Amino acid sequence: MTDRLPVPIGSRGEGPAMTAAKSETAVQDAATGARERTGAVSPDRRAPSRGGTRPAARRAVPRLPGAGTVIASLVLAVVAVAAVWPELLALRAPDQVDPVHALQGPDGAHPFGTDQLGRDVFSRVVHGARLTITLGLGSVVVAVVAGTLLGLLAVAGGRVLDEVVMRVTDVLMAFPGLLLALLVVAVLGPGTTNAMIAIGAASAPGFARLVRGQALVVRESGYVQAAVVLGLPRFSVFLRHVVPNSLPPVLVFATVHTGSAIIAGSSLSFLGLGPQAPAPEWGAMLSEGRDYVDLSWGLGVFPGLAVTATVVAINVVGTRLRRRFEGRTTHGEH
Amino acid sequence: MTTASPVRWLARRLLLAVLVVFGSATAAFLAMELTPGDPVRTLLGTTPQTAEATERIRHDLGFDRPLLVRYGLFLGRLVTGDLGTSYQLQEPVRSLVTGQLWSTVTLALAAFTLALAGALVLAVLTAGGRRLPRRIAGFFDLLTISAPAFWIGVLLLTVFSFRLRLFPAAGGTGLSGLVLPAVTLALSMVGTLSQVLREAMERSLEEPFALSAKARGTGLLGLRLRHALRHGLIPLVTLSGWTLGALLSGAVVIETVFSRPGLGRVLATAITSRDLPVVTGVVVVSAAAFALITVAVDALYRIIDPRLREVGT
Amino acid sequence: DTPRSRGNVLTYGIDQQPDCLDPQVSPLDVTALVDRNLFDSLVEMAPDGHFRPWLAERWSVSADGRTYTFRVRDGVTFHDGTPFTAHAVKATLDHAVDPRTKSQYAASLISSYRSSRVVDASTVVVRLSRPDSAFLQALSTAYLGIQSPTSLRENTGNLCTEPVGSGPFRLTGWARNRSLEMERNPDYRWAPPGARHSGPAHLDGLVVQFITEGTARFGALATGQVDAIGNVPPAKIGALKASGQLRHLRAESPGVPNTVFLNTRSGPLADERVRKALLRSVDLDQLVDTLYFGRYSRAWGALTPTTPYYSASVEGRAPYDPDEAARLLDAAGWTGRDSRGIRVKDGRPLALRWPYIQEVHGKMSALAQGMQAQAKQVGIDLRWTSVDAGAFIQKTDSGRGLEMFSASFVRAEPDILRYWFGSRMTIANGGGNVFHLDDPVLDRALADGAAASDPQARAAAYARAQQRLVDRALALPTYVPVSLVGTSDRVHGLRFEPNAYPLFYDVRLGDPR
Amino acid sequence: MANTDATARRRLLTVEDLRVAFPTRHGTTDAVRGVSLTVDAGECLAVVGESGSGKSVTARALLGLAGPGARVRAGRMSLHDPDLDLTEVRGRGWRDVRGRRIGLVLQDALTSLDPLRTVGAEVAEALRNHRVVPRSRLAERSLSLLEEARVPEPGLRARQYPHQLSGGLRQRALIATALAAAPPLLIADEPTTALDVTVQARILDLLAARKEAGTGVLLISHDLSVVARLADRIAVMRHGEIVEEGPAARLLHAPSHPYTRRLLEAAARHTGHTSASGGRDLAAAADEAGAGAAERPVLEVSGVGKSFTGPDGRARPAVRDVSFTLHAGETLGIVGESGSGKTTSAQLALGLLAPDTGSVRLLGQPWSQRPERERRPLRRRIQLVQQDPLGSFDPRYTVERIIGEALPPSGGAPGRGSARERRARLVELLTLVGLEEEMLDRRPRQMSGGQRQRVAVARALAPGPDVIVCDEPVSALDVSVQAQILDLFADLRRRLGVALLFISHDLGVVHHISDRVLVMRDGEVVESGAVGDVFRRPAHPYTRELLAALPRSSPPPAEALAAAGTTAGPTAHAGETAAPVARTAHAVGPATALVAPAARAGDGPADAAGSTADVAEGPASAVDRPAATP
Ligand SMILES: Nc1ncnc2c1ncn2[C@@H]1O[C@H](COP(=O)(O)OP(=O)(O)OP(=O)(O)O)[C@@H](O)[C@H]1O
Ligand SMILES: Nc1ncnc2c1ncn2[C@@H]1O[C@H](COP(=O)(O)OP(=O)(O)OP(=O)(O)O)[C@@H](O)[C@H]1O
Ligand SMILES: [Mg+2]
Ligand SMILES: [Mg+2]
Repeated sequence: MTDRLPVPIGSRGEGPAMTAAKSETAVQDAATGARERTGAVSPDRRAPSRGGTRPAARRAVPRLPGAGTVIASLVLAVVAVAAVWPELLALRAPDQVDPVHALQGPDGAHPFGTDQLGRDVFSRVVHGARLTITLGLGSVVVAVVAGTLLGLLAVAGGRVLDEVVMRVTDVLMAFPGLLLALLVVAVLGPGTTNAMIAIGAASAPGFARLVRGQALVVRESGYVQAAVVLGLPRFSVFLRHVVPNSLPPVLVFATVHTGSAIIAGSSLSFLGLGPQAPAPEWGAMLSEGRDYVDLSWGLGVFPGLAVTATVVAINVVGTRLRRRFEGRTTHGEH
Repeated sequence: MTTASPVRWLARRLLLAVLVVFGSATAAFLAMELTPGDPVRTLLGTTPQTAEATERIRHDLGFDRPLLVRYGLFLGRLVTGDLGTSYQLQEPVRSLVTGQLWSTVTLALAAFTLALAGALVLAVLTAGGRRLPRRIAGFFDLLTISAPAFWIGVLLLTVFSFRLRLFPAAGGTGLSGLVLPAVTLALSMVGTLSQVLREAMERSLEEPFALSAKARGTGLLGLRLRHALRHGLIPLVTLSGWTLGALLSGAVVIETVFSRPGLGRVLATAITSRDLPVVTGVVVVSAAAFALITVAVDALYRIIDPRLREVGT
Repeated sequence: DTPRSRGNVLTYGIDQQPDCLDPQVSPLDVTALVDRNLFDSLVEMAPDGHFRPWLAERWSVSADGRTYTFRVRDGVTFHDGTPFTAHAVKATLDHAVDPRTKSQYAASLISSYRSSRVVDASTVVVRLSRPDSAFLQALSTAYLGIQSPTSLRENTGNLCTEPVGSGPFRLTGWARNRSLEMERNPDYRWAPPGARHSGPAHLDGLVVQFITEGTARFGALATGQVDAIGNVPPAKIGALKASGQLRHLRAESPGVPNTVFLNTRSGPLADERVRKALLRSVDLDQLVDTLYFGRYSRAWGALTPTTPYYSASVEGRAPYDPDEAARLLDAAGWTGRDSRGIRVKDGRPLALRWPYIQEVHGKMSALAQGMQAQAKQVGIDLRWTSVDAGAFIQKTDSGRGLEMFSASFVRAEPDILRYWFGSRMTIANGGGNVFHLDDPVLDRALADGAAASDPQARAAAYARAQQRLVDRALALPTYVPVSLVGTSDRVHGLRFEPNAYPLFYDVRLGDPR
Repeated sequence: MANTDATARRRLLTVEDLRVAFPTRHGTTDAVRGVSLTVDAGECLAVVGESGSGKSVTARALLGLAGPGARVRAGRMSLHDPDLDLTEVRGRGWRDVRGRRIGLVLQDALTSLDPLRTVGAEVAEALRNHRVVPRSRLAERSLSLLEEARVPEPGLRARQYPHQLSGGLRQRALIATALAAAPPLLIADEPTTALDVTVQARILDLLAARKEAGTGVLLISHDLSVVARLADRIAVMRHGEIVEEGPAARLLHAPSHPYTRRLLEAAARHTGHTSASGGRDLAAAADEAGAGAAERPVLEVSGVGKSFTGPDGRARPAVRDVSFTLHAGETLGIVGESGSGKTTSAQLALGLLAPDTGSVRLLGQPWSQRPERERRPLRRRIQLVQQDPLGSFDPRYTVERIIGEALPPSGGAPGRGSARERRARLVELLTLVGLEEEMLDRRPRQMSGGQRQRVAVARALAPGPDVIVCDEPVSALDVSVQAQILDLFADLRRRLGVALLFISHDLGVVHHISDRVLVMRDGEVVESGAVGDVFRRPAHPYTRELLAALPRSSPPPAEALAAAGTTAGPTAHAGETAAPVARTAHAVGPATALVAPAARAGDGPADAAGSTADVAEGPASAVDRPAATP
């Protein structure tokens, strides 16, 4: 979280070997093993095993969604409703102060209690969904777009550009993410959009490496070779085959990454650099409420629970998506 | 071929590390340049100053020179290992950083060791095993991954320090002061580590060689310890490298919540007060730590995976 | 770290930490708090506002108020063994105004200082460029604590980290972000008259521990990790009182209360009616009472009640009155409303930009949000927005891009008003008049107050100034900052100096009583 | 050879009515449905059958390793002497069976040793698990086990990691681990599949030696010709059942079940039993089609060399001074073991790699020396069919787009008007490769392996090339599908007169399809010539070695064949009744199948059983070389 935010965990492209265009399978595995497993299969895997009896293929058979996935989907649905139409759930306006009733514990009128200004914590948590999710998703979008452009540039631009881009990402990755985000906020100023950019920028290098690794694998693939043999121009091969086939795993990883992005956003808010008051971002609520936790416990518990539940749900659903996807790409026979 | 390359390999990696360090310092320098507002006024703080005084300081700090000249001087100093003197604290950055390093390193190592131990135990006990323990461990992983560290910190502090008074509430210097922050940080990492480890172990347990080992009568625990664990170590080492690298440049939020000294907070303060030498100093140190960890990680790969010993770079 | 094991050493938890301990450099409160123990001043300010000898045995002021002659005390030695003489006074004052010192505060305290001349070892003559009735007060602050001339001469690079004074304690260690340690100066025999005892301090040592988080700081006190804390979070006062072993001490800070300074030059607030409406749209009584748990009081004027020459006549002048606020706004032409209920005039919403720096002003965020919510009721949009320090300073330096900003200023001297509101004290001139306020009536009153030496004349002049500020709604004072110190019941004899910083010289650790 | 005295032998294993089912999303898959078998000491029972027929599952079920979620039931499943009812074994109990009572050599030989542990450690693990020897003697015993498994330099090998060993060595080490605790019964699942022909032979020898030593061997393979060498009895599996079982000699000579016969056909084709007759046949056909054009060179490769920079910075030649000429309508085969530079040569020919030395000319024009932009217009004249059909398609594309991309931009009207023409052309191409129009909407994953490769061929044909380079186009396919695709190539060649550069490590396949052949080793061409000549009179020792290593079932005299066909009764255990003798009798046997590859049994002229006698005599041994590490 705090300091975990930077890395879209496990997305450091073809792994620690900072260079290595053609990475060894094991290195690839090291990278992919770190949570992403996006299906970057080493291209030169000979196929000694005929038929589909390799044990790995078994994982491909998608299971029915378990109870966990169902609950997670429900949580996400509630969060989505809160984000889209908070008035439906909230009891009052998120910024309605009522100093007389400040710091009350949870009761009928205030299910989660009130904060130091007498605002209804429940309503603020509900209204906070939009901001928190926007921040999380927005930063992922920033990261994916920037990372993808950078990664594709590296692959498309020839050796020199590739080397340059990779060194730049090395440098960016040597900056711990939260500190990179701090720097970006220092340059751009605090605020929701800038926080989004900051967190996005912090995870963009990871995505760039992921995209690059993926695109390199695709570029070595049989179908790209087939297209070259057909005499298609380089650029159109790149656009038609390399780009579209490099992206899906990245998008899948992005869903899983959304969770960490949300936590990162909340961490930034916690440091006062996220959305502006009185916006009820969950991290900011915890940050502002932390002095009053012993007076109104709801203030310290519910926003945290909201972040945690949302991120758990995103992880569960994202992981499931990822598994399905993996099943499809890496073990295509089924 | 197996033995000739390591030296070259190491040399190349160290060169790259140096490059990365310089790159990071440059990035920090540029970021500080891009930050809005007059750097001299900002570092003088919100208390107003007369124009002459400001100009005088501007001259003293060299801010009246062109950007390129300043960058050149900055690089020059960096090459000689001089990190400069803090504008704000008027103290050599080197001593400032070394002063904070200990606290950062102890916290990072303590938290990391805890997390690693936790992840190893969790993964080794559950990987490829029965459904229920795996589910429970998996849920625990998810929970720790998903709960923001600052929240865990506030909760732990409230319960164990304020209520139960088991641990000092703030900045404790001794072992007891390390417990809560280390546990908080460890909790925020253990889930990811154990998830990655377990997944990798389970993947390797599905490999033919694991089946082979079973076919020669190896039990599940033996299978995990002798075979799967090693395979799990590769992604674990990767992840550990980044985590530790990130930790070594300071855990700003945790340091804040627990009022602990550390590089992270020094850097955060320096960024807001435009204290360029401190910013670049901390960035250089953490980038160097990061780069060295990366080298160490790669070296570890080679130890763990004999196949990589021959691959080079 | 049990309290017993610390022996006769007091540990004090504080949220801020000094950047530089050279008193002439740093403007921070915490520097004054720490340096008061390390440095002595020429004069001491008594609670009633008059000045008593300290390192200066006596002094005289010339008729034109521009020459001060100090006769300094014998037998004082600095921590480094250097004897204290008139040379030290000159060295310190020259050091304060030397541009190389990069003084962020002390130099501006004695902006009237021109030069010093050492007549003999015990006599120094100080020349001012203008009469300055605040000069002695300035000298009484820790920011003009006298430094060892040897140290000033030879230790130039390390003045921040190795300050050498003559105070009751001397610095033994400073671990940044963690703590700062001082030990008793055994030779100390020159306590000011206001002290309760003479000779060395009772405590063997003093540790200042930096604990930024309010809750953690209180927790540290409650668990016995520290003996006393500053800035007790108001929310914890209840818990503090409930605990049998803890005490709390309180002193209102002198100077300018926490005040929202208003852009009187451009934007909506250039209209006096809008300013008055703003003042009446916020229920500060209720907000301050709720948010600070009854520990702080709201401020009515531009000086706090404990400041010398505070005029109580301003109290109650601009009470919470949303109806009146609405009438004033209507009159000013802000009659339209947008979808959020914000008033509109000529298609522009009544939005007041109020930037702040998280690290500096973050603690008043709750109050700002309360004001924001209340102002919204009458249709004013307060845009309380966090910005980077660089951007904030850029705005305040130029006076553009903002309608309000808040600040408070601790100084037991009414002349501080000139710093903020004097027409000459613009930023470029090293003052705090961000919005180039130019009110001749106010200027006159402030000039009179500064020049007069007769207390009654001063009181009259400053009363006029304070009233003028309220009448024209030139600022929005919010609350009176309070120095809230919590201690364990082992701590005895803790007092506040005039600027409301706690003094440790007289403190004794003993059995609970 | 026959197991006449089977009853006298000690019985090791009895399995009756073994059933294994896997629950899946669509209900359960019955992988094994009522298999019965026995194995005696010193006997080899071979289980053969196509991929997915349940061979491996049967084997694994015997060790309780059928798979997670597998439901295993059996009428009887027991080990003898001492008796142990395997159906009663639970949990930890299996650990005493695995390795101790039954040794299992898993199918994926190349990946069945832990890549992160030394070979010695893997062998020692088996010893340690069953406390065969005291700790102090583990190392020593490991070495002797490796030695028994005929691993040369066991001391060195034990310290090496699997990736440092060649496939054959790995397989032998794996066998050593399986034999470590001296189990009386050894199950070897496809022990030779992933291996080069030269290595195959030695593994089979090793197993034969174990058999001689009294170990019962359950050998699993999809390849009848491999098992022929070792098996005493053969059981043929299909769809989870044993369709035919009997003594090896009888089964090979007189199979009674049609499925068995198909397997035999495929096997025969696969191993290229007969002389060059097939090739000559096709060549003749091509001559007829191509008439005079035959001598026009379309692809001229002269003296090309290519090196790759290794990780240590040293250049390693992959191809050295390779020259050949491909004439219009001709098929040139390239054979050679893995890593010999076949693919690199192909890529050089295709202009996908630039040669370091030498040059390539296409259709009489310079090819390799030109920049890619100038090459592009000519690219359509030389096409590629790759080894892995699935990987050669963009997974997002439908067949229509896949082949459509390869069609030349429609000439006359560039607008939409040509859409119908294009589609007609696509259908035409599909028809040419034997696919229906409905395939156009399929995506790669929705087709079988054979269909995919047909689409790949159609794509290669679409631009109307003069040359098609086929890089291992059938080695990813099932034996039976292989035959179809090879037939397709032969057919196309006859009809279109395209020149083929046909690369394979499989001598049989190359023999079958080529006019001329190039034998490569270590990046160099060691021998070349007309396919018949090279196969009959190999000049280079390496070629001889390759040929000698071909597994073979003893070719039955034609009379014997006929006799077997008529006399052999149905011996199949399960389900299927034996096919009527009359239908199978008249043209059975590998030889027949070879001659008319395209045809179902019965179509071809029953010519030419005349034979591989000379092939059989090669230098029978050569030492394994460790696989070159990249
Ligand atoms: N763990 C499993 N879960 C589900 N189905 C399985 C599992 N293992 C094998 N099968 C299925 O059982 C059938 C038989 O598989 P098996 O591995 O025994 O085939 P095989 O005869 O060994 O084939 P090959 O020659 O390809 O190795 C196949 O359809 C396969 O997909
Ligand atoms: N891109 C490359 N970079 C480095 N070395 C390569 C590259 N491609 C091939 N090689 C090496 O060149 C040699 C010849 O490889 P090539 O792929 O041509 O062999 P092959 O005969 O096709 O083998 P296989 O039957 O296994 O496909 C091998 O040693 C291989 O490791
Ligand atoms: Mg099998
Ligand atoms: Mg090849």
